[in-house]
Amino acid sequence: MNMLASYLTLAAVLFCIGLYGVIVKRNAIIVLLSIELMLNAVNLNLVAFSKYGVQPSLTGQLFSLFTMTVAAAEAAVGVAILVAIYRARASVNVDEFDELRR
Amino acid sequence: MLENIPVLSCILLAPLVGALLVLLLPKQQGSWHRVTALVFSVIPLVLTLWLFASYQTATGGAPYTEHFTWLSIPLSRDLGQDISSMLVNFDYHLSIDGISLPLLLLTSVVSVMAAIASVHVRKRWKMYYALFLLLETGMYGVFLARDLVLFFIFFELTLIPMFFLIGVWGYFAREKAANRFLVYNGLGSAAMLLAFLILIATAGFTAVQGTDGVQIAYSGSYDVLLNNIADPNAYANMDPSQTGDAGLHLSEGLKNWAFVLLLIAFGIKIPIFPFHTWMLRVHTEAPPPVVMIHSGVLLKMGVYGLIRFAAFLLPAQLEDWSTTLAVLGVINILYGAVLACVQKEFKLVLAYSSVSHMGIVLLGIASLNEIGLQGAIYQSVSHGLISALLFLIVGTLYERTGTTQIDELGGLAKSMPFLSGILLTAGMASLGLPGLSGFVGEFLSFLGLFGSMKWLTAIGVLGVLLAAVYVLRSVLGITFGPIPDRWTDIKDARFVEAVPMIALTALIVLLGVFPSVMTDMMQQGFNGLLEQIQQRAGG
Amino acid sequence: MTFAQYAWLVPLFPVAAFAVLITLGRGAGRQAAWIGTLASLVSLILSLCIAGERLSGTVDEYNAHFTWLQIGNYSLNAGFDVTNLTSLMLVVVTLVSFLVNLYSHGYMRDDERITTFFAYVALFTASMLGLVLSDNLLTLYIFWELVGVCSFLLVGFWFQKPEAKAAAKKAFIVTRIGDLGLLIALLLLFWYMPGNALDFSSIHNVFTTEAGVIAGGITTLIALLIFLGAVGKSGQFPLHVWLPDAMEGPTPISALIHAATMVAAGVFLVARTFVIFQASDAAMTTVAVIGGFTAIFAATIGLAQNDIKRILAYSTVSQLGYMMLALGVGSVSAAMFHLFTHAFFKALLFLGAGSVIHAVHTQDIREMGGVGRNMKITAWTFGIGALALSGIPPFAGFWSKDAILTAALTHQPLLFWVGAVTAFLTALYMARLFFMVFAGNPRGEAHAHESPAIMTLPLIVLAVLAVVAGFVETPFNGWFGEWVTGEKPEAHTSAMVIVVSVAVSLLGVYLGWLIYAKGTVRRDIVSSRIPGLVKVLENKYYIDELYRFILVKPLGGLGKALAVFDEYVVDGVVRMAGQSAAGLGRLNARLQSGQLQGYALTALIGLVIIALAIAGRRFW
Amino acid sequence: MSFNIEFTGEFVAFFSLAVCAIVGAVMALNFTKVVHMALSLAFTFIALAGLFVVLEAEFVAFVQVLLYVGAITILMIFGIMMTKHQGEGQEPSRPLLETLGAIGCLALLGILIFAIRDANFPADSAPLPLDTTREIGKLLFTQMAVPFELVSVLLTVAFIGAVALAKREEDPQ
Repeated sequence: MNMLASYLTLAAVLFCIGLYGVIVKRNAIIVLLSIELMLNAVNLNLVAFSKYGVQPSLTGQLFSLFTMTVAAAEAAVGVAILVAIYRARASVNVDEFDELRR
Repeated sequence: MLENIPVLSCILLAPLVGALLVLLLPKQQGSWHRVTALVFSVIPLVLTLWLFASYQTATGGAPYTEHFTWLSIPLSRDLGQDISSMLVNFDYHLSIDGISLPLLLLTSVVSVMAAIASVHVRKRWKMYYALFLLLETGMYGVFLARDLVLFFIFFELTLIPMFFLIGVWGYFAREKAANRFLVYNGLGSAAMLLAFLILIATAGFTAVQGTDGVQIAYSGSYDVLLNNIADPNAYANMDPSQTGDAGLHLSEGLKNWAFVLLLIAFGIKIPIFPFHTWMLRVHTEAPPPVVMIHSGVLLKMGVYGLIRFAAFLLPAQLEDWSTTLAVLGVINILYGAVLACVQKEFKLVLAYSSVSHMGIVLLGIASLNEIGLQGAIYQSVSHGLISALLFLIVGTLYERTGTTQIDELGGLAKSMPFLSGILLTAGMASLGLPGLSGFVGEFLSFLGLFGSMKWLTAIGVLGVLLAAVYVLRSVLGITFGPIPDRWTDIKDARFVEAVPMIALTALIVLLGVFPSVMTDMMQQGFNGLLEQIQQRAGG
Repeated sequence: MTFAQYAWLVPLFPVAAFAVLITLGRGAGRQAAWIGTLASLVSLILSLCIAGERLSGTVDEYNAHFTWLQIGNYSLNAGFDVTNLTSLMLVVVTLVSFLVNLYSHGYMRDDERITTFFAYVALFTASMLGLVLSDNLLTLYIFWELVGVCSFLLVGFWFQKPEAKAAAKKAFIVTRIGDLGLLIALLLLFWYMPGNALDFSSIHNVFTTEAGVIAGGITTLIALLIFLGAVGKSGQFPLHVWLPDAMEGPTPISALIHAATMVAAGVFLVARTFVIFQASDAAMTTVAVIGGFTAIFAATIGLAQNDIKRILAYSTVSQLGYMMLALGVGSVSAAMFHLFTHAFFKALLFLGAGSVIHAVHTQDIREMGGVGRNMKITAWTFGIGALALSGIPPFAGFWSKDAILTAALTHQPLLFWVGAVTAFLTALYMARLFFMVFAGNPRGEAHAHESPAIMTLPLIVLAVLAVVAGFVETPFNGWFGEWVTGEKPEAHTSAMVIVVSVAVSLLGVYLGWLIYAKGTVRRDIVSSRIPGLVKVLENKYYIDELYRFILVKPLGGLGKALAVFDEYVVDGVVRMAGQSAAGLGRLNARLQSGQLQGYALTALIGLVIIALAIAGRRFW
Repeated sequence: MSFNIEFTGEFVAFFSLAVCAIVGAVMALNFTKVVHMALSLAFTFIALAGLFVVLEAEFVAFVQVLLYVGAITILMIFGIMMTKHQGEGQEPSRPLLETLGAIGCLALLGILIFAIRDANFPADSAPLPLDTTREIGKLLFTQMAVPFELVSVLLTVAFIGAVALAKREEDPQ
C-alpha cells in the first residue's frame, strides 16, 4: 500500500465527516464550516495527486490554491447571507430556513 | 410567381405572426384582436386552398417541400476507423401529400370558422386569441412536419394552448377538464416520444461515404426512416450477427413495441375505447369554439399520426394488429353509440358520437385496402366538419338559452327555424345520410373493411342504426315538440353566426355529393403503403 | 335524340324547386308554393314523353352513367336507366306527386310553413324519382335513404305535436333497420360480384347467365338482406310498425307515402333485383310467406281500427303484402301491376280521407257519419276507391288482385287461400269504413261541407284512373306484364280465381253493408263473444309493446349500465390512477420540505445508489 | 490489504497528522458550543496544513494556515459572535435525518475506500522541483494567468457581495 492510497483514504474520511456535518447539524455556521472541511478534503486529494499522481506536477497544488480562494469567497458570502438571514428571522438554524418550499 | 415563396412555411408561421401581433395590440381593443385573429387565420386558408387547387397528383408534394437542417450536434462517441463524423441533425422539413392536404384544408376551414365563432368569448380576448393562433400553428405544424422531432414539437405545442383555453375560458368544471386533458395527452406524448426514440435510434440514420470516411448522421427524418425500415438491406433490418451491434438492430420485437406505443399515443388522441373519458370532459367543459377545433381537428391528429407513423413506417405490424384495431373500432362504434343514446346533455351526446365516429375511422385503417384507408381519411375530414358545425350550433344555442340539457330544450324549430334546420342537417350528416359527407366516409370505411373482415363490419354497421337513434333522440328533443314558454322569444342565429354555419353546411354537402374532389388526391398519398402491403401479401 | 336521354332532368326539376323554396323560406308568400307544383308538372310531362316513347316500342333501353368515385382499381358509378319498368314508375310517381301538390294547395292553405311543406314534397318526389332511375344499387341506396329522410321530415312536419315527433323518429329508425340490411347486401354484392360491379344489368347477367359465380348461400343471404331493406320501406311484418304511426303527418303526405313514393320503393327494389331472388328458392319462399302473412295480418288489424287514416294505413300494409306475395311466387308483372293500380286508388282514398278530415276536423270514424250528404264528390270518388281496393270488378283493383291470386294459385296454393281470405277482410273493412263515414246520420258536431275545387279535382282524376287503370292487363289481355317484364306472361284463365275473388269481395262488402249500414247484424256480434280478440286487434297484436319490451327497454338499460360502467369503471380506473399519482405527489410534497439538509441527504442517497449501481455492475 | 507497512518518517508524520485531523473533525461535530466547534475545526485545518508540508507543498500549507486558520475560521467566529445562539445543546433530535445521513455517509465512505483500494496507482513518483513556491509563482503568472485573474475577480465580487449582503438595509424613507 503506497502513500497515495492513505492520503486518499484520509481525504475520504474527512469528506464524509464534513458531509455528515452538512446534513445533520442545525447551526448554519457549523454547516458552513463543514463545507469548508469537505473542500479541504478535496484539497488534500489534489495535493496528494500532485505528488503521487500519474504525472506529478504542480498543477494539483495550483488548483488547491484556487479552491481555497473560492472557499474563502464562499465563506465570506455565506457568512454575509447568514447575517442577513439572522437579521430577518433571528435564527441561524438551517431547519427553520424553508423558503424553498414556498 | 408563387413557386418561389415557401408556401408551407407561410401557412405555418402566419398564425404565429398573428399571435405576436395580437399580443402587441392594446388590451382594450377587443375587436382589433378579433379581426387580427381572423385575418391571420384566413391567410392559411387561402394558401391551403391555393395548394389544393394547384396540387398535382403526379408530382405529389415534392414541389412544395421545404427541407434544411436546423441544428446539427456532433456526437463524440468513439468513432471507428472509417467513420469521419457522427452527427445528430434536427431538420426543418415540411411537406404535403394526399393524406395531409385534406387534413390541412380541414384545419384551416375549421380554424377560420372557430375564429368567427369566438365572438361569444366574453373575457380576456387578448390572451384568448393569442393562444388560439398559437394552437393553429401547432396544428398546421403537425400536418406539415416530415421530421419526427419536429412533429413531436408541434404535437406538444398544441397541448399548451389547449390546456389554457380549456382551463381559463371553459365552463364550470374547466380546471378539472384541463387537467384531465393534460394528463392523458401527456401520457400519450410520453409513449410517442419513446416510440420515436426507438425508431430514430435504430433506423433514423444515414451513412454517407465522404472523402475522409463515412459520415453518419442521425435524424428524425421521416423519409430516411421510411426508406431504412422498408429496405431489408438497411442496417436497421440486418441481422445483428452480421453487423455486430445488437443495440442498433430494429428487431421485430422492437418494431412491435414501437407500434404498440404509437397506438397508445395516438389512440389516446383519437380516442380509442378505454382512453376516451378525457375527451368527454373537454367536450362538455371547453368553450364551443375550442371544442370545434378539438373535435374538428385535434382528434384527427391522432388519426393522421396513426396512419403516418404507425401504418406507413410499420406496415407489417399494422397487418398483425389489424384485427385488434378493427375490434377496437367496433367497440368504439357500439360503445359510443349506446352511450350516446342515454345521455341527457347534448354535448355529451356529441362527445360519445365522436367516439363512435372515430371507431369508423379505425375500421377504415384496419381494412388495409385503399378503399378503407381513404374512407378513414374521408371520415376524419367529414367528421371534423360535422362536429365543428354541431359545436358551432351548440355555442349559439348556449348563448341564447344558457343550457344544453335536452330535457330543458324543445320545440326550438318554432323560434329558431334556421338554426334548427342547420342542426337537423348536421345531425343527418352525422348519422350518415347519403348526399352529405358523413355517408361517404362511413360507406368507404365499411366497404373497405368488408373486403377483409366481414363479420366485424356487419356488427359495426349496427352503429349506423344506433346513430340514427341517438341523433334523432337528441336533435328532435331540441328542435321538435312543444316549445316551453321561456324559449318562445329567443332570436334565431345572427348574421355572423349564420355565415360559418352556411359555409360548413355547404362544404358538407359538397363533399357528400362530389367525393372525388378529395379521393383522387388521397389515392396518391396511399400508393406507397399499399405497395408495401401488397408486396408482403405477395411474398 | 330521344327523351330518354333527358330522363335525368325529371328528378332535377323538383330538386331545383326544393332549393328555391328552402332558400326563400317563410319569407316567400304562399304563391311561392306554386313553384313546387310547376316543377312536378314539368316532371310529369317529361315522364309522360319518356313513357310514350317507350310505349311506341321503337327505342332501345337507355343507360348513361359516370364514375362517381374512383378509388384505385375500384370505381363506384352513378347513372340512370330508362326501361319500361322505370318509365312506368316515373309516370306513377310524377302523376301522384303532381296531384298531391295540387291538392295540398287547398289542404295546407292555412299553414304558415306552406313553402317548407312544398319544398319537402319536392325533395321527396325528387328522391323517389332518383331511386327509380338509378342504374345501380349504390345510387339506389343513396336515394333510398333520401326518401327515408324526406318521409321523416314530412311525417314530422307538424313538429310541435309530440305524436308527430315520435312518429317521425319511429319512421326513420324502423326503416333504418331495413336500410342496414340493404347496406350489408350492397357490401356483399360489391365484394362478390365479378368486377365489383353494382349496376343492375351486370347483376342481371351474373345471376341469370353466369349462375354459380356467387355461391348459393351468399346469394340467399344477399337476397334476404335486400328483402330486409324492402321490408323496412314497404312496411312488411315485422317492420310495419312505423307506417300506421306515420299518419301523424299531413294527409297529402300520407297519400304520397302510401301511393307512390316511400312504400313503393320496397316493392320496386325487389322487382329491380328480382334475378337475385330467383336464384334462391329460400329467398323466394321467404318473400312470399312474409308477404302473405303481412297481407292477412294487417287486414285483421284494419278491421278493428277507428282512425280513418290508420285503417287506410293498415290496408296499405296489407296490399303491399299482396305485392310481396306476388313477387314471392315469381310474378313481377302482377306485383308491378298491383303497385300501379294501388297507387291510384290508394292516393284517391287518402286524398278523399283528407277531404273528409278537412271538413269534419276529426279522424275518428265513430264521430263521423252521413258525411256523404254534403260531400257528394268526395263520397263518390271515395266509394270508387273503396270498391277498387275491395276488388270489385271492373275497378282497377280487381284486375291486379286477380293477377296476383292467379300467380299464387299456380305456385303456392296455400297462399292463394290466404290471399282470398285477405280479399274478404279487405272488402269488409272498406265497407265498414265507407258506411260508417258516409252513410247514416252525423254523429259529430262539425258540419261537413264540400272541399274546394283544387282538392276535388285530383280526386276526380284519380277516380277515373282507379276505374280504367285495370284494363291495361286483364285475363284476356296480357299486354302490361309483357311490356314491363319483357316476358310473355303465362296463360292464366283460371275461372276459379275470378269466381272466388269476386265472391269473397262481394261477400265482404255485403256483410259490411249488413252490419254498418243496414244494421241487421249487430256490430258487437264479435266483440261481445270474444272480447279478447277485438282487444288484441285494436292494440295491433301488441307488436309495439313487444318491441318496446324486447328492444327499446333493453337498449336503454344497456345504455344506462354502460354509462355507469363508463363513469365508475373506465373513468374510475383512470381516476384511481390519477389519485394514486396525486397521492404520490403529496408524499413527494412532504419530502419537499424546504429543508436544505433533507435535499442534501436525498442527493447523497441518490449518489450512493448510482455509485452502487455502477459498482454493482462488476459483480454480475 | 497488506500490512507490511514501512515505518518511514513520512508515514509516521502522516499518521499522526491524520489522527489529529480526524479527531479535530469528529470533535467539531460532537461539541455543543459553536465556538468550540469552530476552534476544533481550526485544529483540523492546521493538521491538514501539516499534511501539505509532508506532501512537499509548503506554499499550499502556508496558504492553508493563512486562509483557513487565519481568515475563514476567524470569519466564522465573527459570524458566531454576530448571531445569537440560544438553545444550543438542546436541539430537538431528528433521528430519521441523522440515521439516514450516517448511513449515507458511511456508504459513501465505503464506496470511496472500495474505489481507492480497487484503483491502480503508479508505484513510484517522479520528484517535484525543490523550490515549489517559485515554480508556483512562475506558473501562476504565465500558464495560469487567466484563471488567476478570474479568481481575483471572483474574490472582489465576493467581497463586494458580502458587504452588500451583510449591510444593514436602510429604511426606504
